[in-house]
Amino acid sequence: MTASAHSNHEDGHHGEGHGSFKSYMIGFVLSVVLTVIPFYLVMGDILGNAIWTVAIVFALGATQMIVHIYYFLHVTSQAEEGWLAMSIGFTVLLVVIVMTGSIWVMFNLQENMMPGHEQIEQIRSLP
Amino acid sequence: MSTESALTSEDFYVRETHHDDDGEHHHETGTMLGFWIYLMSDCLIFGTLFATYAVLGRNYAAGPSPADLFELDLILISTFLLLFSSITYGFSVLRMDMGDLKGTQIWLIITGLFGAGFLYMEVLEFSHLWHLGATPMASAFLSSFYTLVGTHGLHVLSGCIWLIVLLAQLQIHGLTHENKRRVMCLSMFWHFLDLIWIGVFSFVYLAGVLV
Amino acid sequence: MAAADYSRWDPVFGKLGWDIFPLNEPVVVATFVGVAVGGTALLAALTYFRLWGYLWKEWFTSIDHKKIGIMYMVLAIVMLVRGFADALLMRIQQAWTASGGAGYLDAHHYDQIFTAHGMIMIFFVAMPFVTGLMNFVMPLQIGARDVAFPFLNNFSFWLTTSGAVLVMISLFVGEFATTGWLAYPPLSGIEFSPSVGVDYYIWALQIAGIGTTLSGINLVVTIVKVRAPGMTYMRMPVFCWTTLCTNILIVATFPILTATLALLTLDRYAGTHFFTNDLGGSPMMYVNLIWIWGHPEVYILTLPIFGVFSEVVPTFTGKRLFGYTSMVYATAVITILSYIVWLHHFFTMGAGADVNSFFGITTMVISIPTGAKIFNWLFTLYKGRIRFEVPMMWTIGFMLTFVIGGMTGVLLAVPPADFVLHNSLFLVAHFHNVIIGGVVFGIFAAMTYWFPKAFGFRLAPFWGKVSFWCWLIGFYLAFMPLYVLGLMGVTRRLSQFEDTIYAGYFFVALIGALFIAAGIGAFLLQIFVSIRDREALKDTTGDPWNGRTLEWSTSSPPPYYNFAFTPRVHQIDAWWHMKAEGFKRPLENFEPIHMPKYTSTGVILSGILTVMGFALVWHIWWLAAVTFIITIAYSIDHTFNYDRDYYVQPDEVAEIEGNRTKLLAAEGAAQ
Amino acid sequence: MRNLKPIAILLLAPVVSGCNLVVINPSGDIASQQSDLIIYSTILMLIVVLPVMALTVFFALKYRASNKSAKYEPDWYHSTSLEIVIWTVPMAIILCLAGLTWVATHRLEPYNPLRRISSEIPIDQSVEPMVIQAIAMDWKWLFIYPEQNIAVVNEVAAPVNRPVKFEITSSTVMNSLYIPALAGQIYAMAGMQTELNAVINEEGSYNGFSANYSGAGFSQMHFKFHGMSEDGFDSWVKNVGRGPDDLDRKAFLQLDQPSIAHPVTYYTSVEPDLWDAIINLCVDRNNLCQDDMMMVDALGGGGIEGLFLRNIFAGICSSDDPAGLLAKIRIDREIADAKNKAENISLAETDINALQQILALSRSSTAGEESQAN
Repeated sequence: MTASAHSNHEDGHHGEGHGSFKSYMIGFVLSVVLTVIPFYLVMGDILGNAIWTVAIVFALGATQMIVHIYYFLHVTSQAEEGWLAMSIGFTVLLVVIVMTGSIWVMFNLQENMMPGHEQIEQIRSLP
Repeated sequence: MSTESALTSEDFYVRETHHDDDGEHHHETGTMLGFWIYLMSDCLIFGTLFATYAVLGRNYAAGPSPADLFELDLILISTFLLLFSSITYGFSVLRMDMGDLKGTQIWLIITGLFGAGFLYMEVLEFSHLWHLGATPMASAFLSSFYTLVGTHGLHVLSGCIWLIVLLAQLQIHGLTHENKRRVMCLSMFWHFLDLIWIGVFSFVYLAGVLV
Repeated sequence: MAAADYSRWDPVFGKLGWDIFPLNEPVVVATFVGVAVGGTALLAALTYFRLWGYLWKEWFTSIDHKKIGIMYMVLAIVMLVRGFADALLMRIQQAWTASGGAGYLDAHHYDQIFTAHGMIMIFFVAMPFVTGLMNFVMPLQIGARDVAFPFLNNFSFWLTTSGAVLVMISLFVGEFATTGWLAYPPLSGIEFSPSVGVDYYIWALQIAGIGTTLSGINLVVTIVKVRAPGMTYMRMPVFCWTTLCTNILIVATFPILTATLALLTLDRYAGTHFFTNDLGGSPMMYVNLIWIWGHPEVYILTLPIFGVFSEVVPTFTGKRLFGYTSMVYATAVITILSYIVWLHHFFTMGAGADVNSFFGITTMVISIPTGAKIFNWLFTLYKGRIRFEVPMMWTIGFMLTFVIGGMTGVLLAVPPADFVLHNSLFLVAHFHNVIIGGVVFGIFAAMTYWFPKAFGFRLAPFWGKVSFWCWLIGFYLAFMPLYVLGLMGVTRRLSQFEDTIYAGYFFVALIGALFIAAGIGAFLLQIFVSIRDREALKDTTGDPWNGRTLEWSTSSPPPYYNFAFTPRVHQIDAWWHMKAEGFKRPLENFEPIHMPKYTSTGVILSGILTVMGFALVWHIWWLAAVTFIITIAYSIDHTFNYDRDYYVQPDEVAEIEGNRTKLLAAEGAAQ
Repeated sequence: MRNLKPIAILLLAPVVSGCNLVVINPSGDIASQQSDLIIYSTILMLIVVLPVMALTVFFALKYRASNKSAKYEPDWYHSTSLEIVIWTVPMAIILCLAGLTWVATHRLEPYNPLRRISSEIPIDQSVEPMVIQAIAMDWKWLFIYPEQNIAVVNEVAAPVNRPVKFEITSSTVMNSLYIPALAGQIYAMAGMQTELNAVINEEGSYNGFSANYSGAGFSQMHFKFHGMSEDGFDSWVKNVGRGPDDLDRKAFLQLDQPSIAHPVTYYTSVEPDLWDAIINLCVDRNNLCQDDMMMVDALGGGGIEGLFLRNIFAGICSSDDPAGLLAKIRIDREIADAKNKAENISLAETDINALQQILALSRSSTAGEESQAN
């Protein structure tokens, strides 16, 4: 892993680092599909079950993000000695920590302290 | 270790006998990585805004909820505008790799138009909501909604401005080494914004309308 | 204080008016007179000695990482004096009022002082110190000619300075925040803090924070991309490892601070409801977010210092660092773990037992890798040959002091214990124990250690030792009483006391603060004496301490290109290895060196941004808009400048290296 | 546990002779348990810390450069067995401490009812704790005793060995209720209610204050907490009850104005729903109560009209069928809204009275349906 100035001459100069027409089109088509399905599910209220729909929307969203990262941003495990993949992995980890941590902490606080919490919980637990 | 003990002074430094632009070159790969790391830090800004929306996004203050406000068909159009701009940017990069300056510029202009279209849709949505009285000052949900979506919009706006600057630079200097690198940086920025938008439409709009 | 009218607004002057100058605060007026006289004298001297051109050309516009590093250190020292003056004012006030007096500061003034003290010490003392250090040392240690983005480096420095300038302006124009250094809403919201204090706080932090983020990106890329050939990750000096982890932390946490402060800004300026009491806002969310940034920030300050000690200890024991690999892993583990402990800063806010104990336990887990580090230094001492030079004294002082801070830290991580210790002077004593006993001691060790590298002469050891003992004694006198006071149930941020039983402790703490003042004085004197005696203290070898890493292989001070030839590395402690192999400097056949050009863009842009910050603080919208547009236009203009680098010709390199050869020869002859 | 305390105090004695370490030697059982925990954890950590400090000094002296008799091994930099010790010993100690933390945190959770009166006295589970409602204001503390129907500013009392449950909120910024002799602190925040269960075991007068900085009058925001005998407490309550004023909404709003070093003030009686109004930020009747607002939010929000007519949701949280009520309000308003759109009138100008009439109607009809159902 010597980061010498003398390796990787090809990197960033020729086509292979930037994808090809085919790879862009694959990415695009996948994205279109992965965009249309969730909108269709929600706008048409196809499943009739909010929780499942949300789960599917999120799963498809995450898939589409991966499609973008791979086909449009060209992040592979080799690019930039793996630093691109590593940094995006680290960032995702942190975003997950920030989001789930905040949600966990904040809802725990609200549960403990919100006025009228019991009545509201009763309402929420109704079918 | 035994082989290393036979080292001479010559082995402890580098003679850069080969080509001239060597230093410049390695500088450049640094730029792409640096820009990528900047994008990651930007990603955390969005992460914070998403977390804020996740926590405060259901505090309507007895005001409107997403179901009352969002018009998904318009969001679908916005989404497609951004998606098209992503693929057109890709075509521009492909043109650049072929050394076709005109093609690069044309596809960049098309990309910019899609970006502007997206911004127009967003301005339309915001002004519509504002006129209804659903301003960012009305509830924590609206505060976090406007801030999250607005921050993304501001990024697209700066992307568009950058695009204009880049077009000028391409016009003046052509497809030089540095300009190619700039095209690639903006490419990462542009695709990154599309990536964030996936989060926005899934998390804010679609899930918002459902829950 | 006769409250200035902050509800007034004028299209031209915003909230500015004649009543904003705190003329009825004798302390501030006296300070102002002092600063004005001193400042005028300084400016006059600079003009008289015709130093402006030199400063501008050689320093302000410099993109040389070494000069930028030194400028960071100067900024930090200046701000240390300001921040410490605040500390002394507080100690005097508390000793005075605890013994039954009325004190000399009213609540409004006192509240500004502790807010400014905390904020300045963290953002404009500790941060510039560690950033400057990383800037100066790391590229030399990895055998680089400069950082990856030299212009950005200069810009980052000036952005940090810009933030510091805004804070300093707040001393005389208007007022500073009265909210505590993290500005918890709703207290920092517009309803409870309608004055401009919090706005100064926000914009100073935003501008400086962007600088910090940029600098973080820069240094990460530098380590990844610009290492000398053969310098694999596991051959990097530990300081470079801690620099890498620190800057990853910076890049990954400062955006959270930026976003959180932006939300607070929106609450204050636009009337949104993120952190308000009503309409669905949640002040607790601010506390949550700010500590997601805040805890890693603690490690941003301490990790580089751990790196410093990992360099100092091997050098002065004449021994390779014990357990290099576990040191590296410990650093990496701390980096990750620092993200999952933030809630321990607000156990008492009302979270349930599961949440509290989860975060309490993760906090304790961090003490395992930290403990491993301490043990590694300890066993580096073992069977070494320890030279008690000044940096080593700071190190031993650190090891003895820091473990106490670590212990009280773990204590605070036990939620039920935290319930009785939180917000008390015990907590204050704890974090000063860690920051002074860790960061400050480390900075002084580092400054003494690398000073000869930066300037070509050593610091006079006598005054260094005086400074060390003053700091050490001062620290224990100032903060051990605060531990006791915390256990007596005294809370922090008090300017008045109801009874006098605490007087003795506050008095001892005041004596301690005076000792620390003497320590700072001795340090400044040490610099003065060393400059006076620089000929006697001269280091011609470039390697005054018999060092082990690459920075000692070049001259002191290093030429602007650092290394005539890029070094090639074969094992850890590269310079030690080179010396062991009988390395001889190449003396001819120099090659052109590719270097970036100096530029004034960074200074000018930051200057404009300072004006923009000021305009935003005072709601002078037209000025804010104008400066914003200028900033954008100027930045775009900068991107049209393609002429940013040049080649140093071999003749020039040969001349500089030839001079060094002569010096070394003369040195050899003299011995 | 208890017998460790004298030792700890002895150890600290040289430093602290003559002072009262209230945190280490408190008078309430919860605080005692917390202080035991401090001492226990400290001892656990000293197992590592003391040897490290001693070794540092020892190595530093022994291997000083001037001591030529000491061994010098410049190439000794690795020892697997030592590394294992370095990592495992702290790990083992942290493991113990983690266990202690988990148990203690759950045991001393301030929301939970007490498990004992003191180490000697078990608790009688049938006795309900005495409720004291504490409100942090700019810059004073207001304590309401709902059972006794009295209120006090900047003074509070409780009978010895009687479980007390503080319900804590703030009418202003974040504060923290802290009576070191009694129990650890807990934050006071507007629109939120935290709780603290505690008991005082010894008679006496103790310091209490806000521990979280809250602005200009923060230094004077302290009060006395009296631990009293049952008789003493009764007469204290009687004495407070003789105070000149009643605490109603108007008096509260007056009291809510910022004041520094507010004198101790007694209130004869308290308006019944005042506490609810305080935690719900609706003492001023123009504000919609937080619980109503949150109930509407939980039911999906009040629609665009809710932006202008928040107050029509007043009382929805305490109604028996909030969902049904909200649905009625919203349908009625949709009709109104359609009319508005037709007439092109902005909602802000809609006749609030008309809508409130609709609301009153729908409320009475829900009530009617309910009574029929019953």
